[in-house]
Amino acid sequence: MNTTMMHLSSYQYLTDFAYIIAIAFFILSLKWLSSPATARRGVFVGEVGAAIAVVTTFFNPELVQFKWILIALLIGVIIGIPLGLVQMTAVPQRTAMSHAFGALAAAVIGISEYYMRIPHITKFEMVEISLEVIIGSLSFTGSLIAAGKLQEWLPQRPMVYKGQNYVSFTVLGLAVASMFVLIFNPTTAWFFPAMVIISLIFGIMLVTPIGGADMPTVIALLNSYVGLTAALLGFVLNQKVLVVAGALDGSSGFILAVIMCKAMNRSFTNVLFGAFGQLQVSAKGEEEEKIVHTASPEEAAAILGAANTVLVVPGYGMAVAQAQHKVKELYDTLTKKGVDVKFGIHPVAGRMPGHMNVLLAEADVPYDKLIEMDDANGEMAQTDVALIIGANDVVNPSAKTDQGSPIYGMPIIEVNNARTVMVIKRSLNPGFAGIDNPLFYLDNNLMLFGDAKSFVGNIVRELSGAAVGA
Amino acid sequence: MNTTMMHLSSYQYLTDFAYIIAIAFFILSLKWLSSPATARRGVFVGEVGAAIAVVTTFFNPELVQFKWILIALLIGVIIGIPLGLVQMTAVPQRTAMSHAFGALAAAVIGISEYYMRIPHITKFEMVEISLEVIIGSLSFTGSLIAAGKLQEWLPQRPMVYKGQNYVSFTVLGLAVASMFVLIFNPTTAWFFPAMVIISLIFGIMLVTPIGGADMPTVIALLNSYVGLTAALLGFVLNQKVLVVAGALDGSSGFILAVIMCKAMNRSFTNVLFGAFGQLQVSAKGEEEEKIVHTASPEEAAAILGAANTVLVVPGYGMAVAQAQHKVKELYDTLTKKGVDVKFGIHPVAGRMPGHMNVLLAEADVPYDKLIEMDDANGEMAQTDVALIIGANDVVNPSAKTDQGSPIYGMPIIEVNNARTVMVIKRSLNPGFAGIDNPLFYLDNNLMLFGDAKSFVGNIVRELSGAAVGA
Amino acid sequence: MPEGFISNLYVFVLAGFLGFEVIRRVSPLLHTPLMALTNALDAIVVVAAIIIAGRKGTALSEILGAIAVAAAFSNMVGGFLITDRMLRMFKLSGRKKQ
Amino acid sequence: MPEGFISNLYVFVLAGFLGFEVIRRVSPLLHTPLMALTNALDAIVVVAAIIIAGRKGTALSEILGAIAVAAAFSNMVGGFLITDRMLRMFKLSGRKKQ
Ligand SMILES: NC(=O)c1ccc[n+]([C@@H]2O[C@H](COP(=O)([O-])OP(=O)(O)OC[C@H]3O[C@@H](n4cnc5c(N)ncnc54)[C@H](OP(=O)(O)O)[C@@H]3O)[C@@H](O)[C@H]2O)c1
Ligand SMILES: NC(=O)c1ccc[n+]([C@@H]2O[C@H](COP(=O)([O-])OP(=O)(O)OC[C@H]3O[C@@H](n4cnc5c(N)ncnc54)[C@H](OP(=O)(O)O)[C@@H]3O)[C@@H](O)[C@H]2O)c1
Repeated sequence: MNTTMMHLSSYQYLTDFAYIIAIAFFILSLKWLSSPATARRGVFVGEVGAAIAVVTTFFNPELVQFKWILIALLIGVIIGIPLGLVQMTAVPQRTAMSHAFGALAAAVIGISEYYMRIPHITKFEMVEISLEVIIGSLSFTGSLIAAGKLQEWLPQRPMVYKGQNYVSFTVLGLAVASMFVLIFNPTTAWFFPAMVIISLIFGIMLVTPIGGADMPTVIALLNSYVGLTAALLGFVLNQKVLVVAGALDGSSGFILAVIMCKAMNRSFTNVLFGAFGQLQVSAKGEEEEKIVHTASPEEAAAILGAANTVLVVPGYGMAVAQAQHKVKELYDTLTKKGVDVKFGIHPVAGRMPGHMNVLLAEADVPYDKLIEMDDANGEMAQTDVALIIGANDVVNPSAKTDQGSPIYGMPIIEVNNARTVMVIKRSLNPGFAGIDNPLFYLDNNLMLFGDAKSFVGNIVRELSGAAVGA
Repeated sequence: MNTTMMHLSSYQYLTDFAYIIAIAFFILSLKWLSSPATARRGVFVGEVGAAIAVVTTFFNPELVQFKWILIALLIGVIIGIPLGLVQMTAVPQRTAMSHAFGALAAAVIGISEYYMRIPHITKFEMVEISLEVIIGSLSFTGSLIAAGKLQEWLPQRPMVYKGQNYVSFTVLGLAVASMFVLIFNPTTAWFFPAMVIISLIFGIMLVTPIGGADMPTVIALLNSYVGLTAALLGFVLNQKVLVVAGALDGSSGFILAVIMCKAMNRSFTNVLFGAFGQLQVSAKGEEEEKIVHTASPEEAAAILGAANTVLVVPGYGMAVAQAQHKVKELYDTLTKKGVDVKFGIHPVAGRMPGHMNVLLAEADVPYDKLIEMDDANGEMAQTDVALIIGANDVVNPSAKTDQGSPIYGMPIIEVNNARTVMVIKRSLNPGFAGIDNPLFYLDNNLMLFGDAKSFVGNIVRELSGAAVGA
Repeated sequence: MPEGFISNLYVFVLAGFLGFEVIRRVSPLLHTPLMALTNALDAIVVVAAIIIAGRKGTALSEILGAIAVAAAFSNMVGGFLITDRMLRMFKLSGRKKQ
Repeated sequence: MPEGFISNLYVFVLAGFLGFEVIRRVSPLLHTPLMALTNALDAIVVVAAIIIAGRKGTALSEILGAIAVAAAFSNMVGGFLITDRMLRMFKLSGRKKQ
């Protein structure tokens, strides 16, 4: 008995130090992610930190059986590797799935702790465990629904009915009420599973009404919930490594959500309860005949070939069409001709933060050619051609000019200030925000109607053909 | 007894929360110091945090007598207010004094803890207390010596003798040896006072040999030691508020020391053990006749009045001469004439980080006119006149060109690239680094010999007189 | 209040501030890898899961523990893997070097 | 190891990283006030000094505690005072406003 105690306490110091080292490595990992030059070193140091923590845990003298652990780890590897190898276009739903897994892990540990501790559980512990389990459970189902919407297994459109918010909050109220019952009578046993189930249902009700296009913000918010759950679990288990990792993860999700909301000029409440994209009161009353100029791939190629500076503004359409590799070919062809090509990346272009950067990096576009919105706007006056590829809202000038527009005040890439503007998309249909884009009717704008991938491919063929012909 | 226990434990929660709030406020305080626009809010929130912590402490049920506390607080106010009202030129020595006070407070608490705890003291506690007391004591005397040198009560020059570093480290070794004796026999009582006294002596020996001009770096390093002492005291007393405040203070001092060393292109070791400024092997061998152009206040005023853009580069001489108010008059006069005047601030101009900024701010020069070295160098080609006021090393072009120079590699403000350069100083004597400045012999350079304050005053009079006359 | 609550609160407050400072500096270029990486780091809950799954306990706690181990570890493996894959794709143009 | 050592170590590591991040961002314009402010914040050791001075103890501990209170509190008062004085001096030029 006494040797076990000794064993335990010296092991305890070992873990404590190992976990502190892991935490220091995690922080360095995030610090080094600040720039692409050091980011891979960041991942490496994060892996080392995680490995140190996991390996040390295996020597815990409390562990009496390893069979299930090893099987579970094996399952983790079997699920994790495919999740690490998904296509870049599937990254949003993959992220949602990993939030679901993270929330699941934290929630079931909380549940297990409850059953281990009753009936000797203090009120304070009961509060901690209940909060942890409620947030973990709702994040689990919420993330599953988000993943389903992004994978298009579930309808993308916001699904709402009248009085929905009241119903949802009543359900949440029930979960909180169960918590209070449990605090004063922790052993009224069926209240605990009830609380879990109600929370699971609430997660579904929270995310289902939100439109598929708002999922990125929802995912970032769920990310911060998952982090919060891990931190709460750290409080429950008195494990500081979880508190730190959870707080880091939580602040990351929160910051990303804030960045997205700011870039869309919307509030959290509006994202969560606004059912955006549903009731688009488009101001179509004053439908005048507007003139749209169009151009063919040959004409577009001629204009691009004659330019000195080209700014490409990619958007969600490029992702849908998987056009990034063709865009890279266009970049190569123009660069070879001596045209200076840059990419203006709007913070919410596409459907997740950094979406365009990852796709273009996948296609081998050098990242020093990807410039942020403000820099792009600064160079706009010197830009000969702005080529918009499948973007819409992020270049909509009514965000600057039309006070009545739902996106009024959202910062945009002001391509209308370039000498010539060309827009590749399939139609005049609106984008995510569901509103008309006056850019399309400007005199210096040419519409290039067609699928992004094939249209860009045609331009490249024209440019190369011309080069060969010449 | 039981009520006291209750009392104690509920008080404990109160303090814990109060201290956590104080810490959060301290962090905000430092965050808001990042820009002048929010900095005063930062001080306010820091004061609120400190007040919360101090007031809460007064309700500690362990406190049995208040008389000494109140008297001591009163003494603190009586000493603190004058220390808060010193002249801006006395800020370096004031800072050194406050490090001495901080180190003293932490060291005596450590000493008192030792005597409270013996003979029931574990090895681990003994290590913590000894380290805390050693670092605190040496920082105390070290800071006093630094203050004495800066106030010129002690000789500024580096005082060295052969084998000095060996002697110093033997003394430090003695302190560490006493610590080891105490770890194994904590009650061999006279070893503890011996350790304290040896540490006090070591602090004197550490700082005395360092030249007065290197004091700023030493002060920043002592700052980080004082922070470390406070953090160690937090470990001894298991008081996390001290751990956090100490770590913040310590990292601040450390970062400032690193910035200074980088800007001087020197290493810590060189500052601490190099006795810089002592043996200047000036390469005076190739003493050729060099031509120096000079100018009178009238001529200088005419050149300045005719310029479109003027960059003023202030240095230590401006501080010595207390010329900042005259410099402000010059700024006003020239600005009224439509001349664009900016101030190029080198990171180690003067004798402490931010020295020039504080002096010029004191004289009401708007801080958006104070630009950093890199920006100043970027604008140099468009600068008509660079006016150097009591600076020398920070504009010495041999840092760029002369590989043999002791300051080679140190970044400088490249005033030699301005159209005309004018240097106000009393002679051709070298500055802090003790080396000659080839700038003075350039063809586009004019020396304005004289005291900074009176010379600038004369220029102002000329300019205003001319204005009145015109 | 349970053991360690106050020190956990200190740690939470400090880590929250720190996360805020560090993550605010992450280049927008890398926001997608950031989400993947924080996911992988958060999967450190696996260390708690291992103990729940492996220590003496009820059948329920062993099963729940094993579920948690599998879920968290799949995040850890998958998260690091995809982050590194994404970052490998970011390249500078030939001319410039950092 | 004494009570709380590990949690203090966590706090120390996190506060060190945080200090590094926050202080690196302080404008060089304000490096002198920064030194004064961190001094004032560090003077929070006064709370420990008050307890040493006021609790039941030996004459020695009371005297040492009182010295510590006076030294630390003078730093707190003087540090905040001079920081604020310095910062009050920093003004923008008439034309620009932030
Ligand atoms: N990035 C984020 O994190 C995030 C998060 C939440 C919300 N959002 C929102 O998402 C929007 C993003 O703006 P965005 O400009 O990138 O996209 P967008 O405004 O949604 O517009 C995308 C455009 O691409 C076109 N398109 C679709 N498939 C195409 C194909 N195969 N070939 C060519 N074009 C195609 C569509 O026009 P056609 O149908 O005519 O082809 C559509 O108008 C913003 O409103 C933003 O607020 C972004
Ligand atoms: N700022 C910091 O934190 C810090 C810390 C450590 C070391 N240092 C060192 O300090 C130096 C600072 O450079 P610096 O260019 O500011 O100063 P400096 O190189 O020391 O030169 C100051 C010059 O001012 C002149 N001067 C002195 N009194 C004057 C008066 N009353 N009127 C007019 N001129 C007067 C002196 O020349 P005359 O005798 O001919 O008049 C002297 O050459 C650097 O070498 C730096 O590395 C700075």
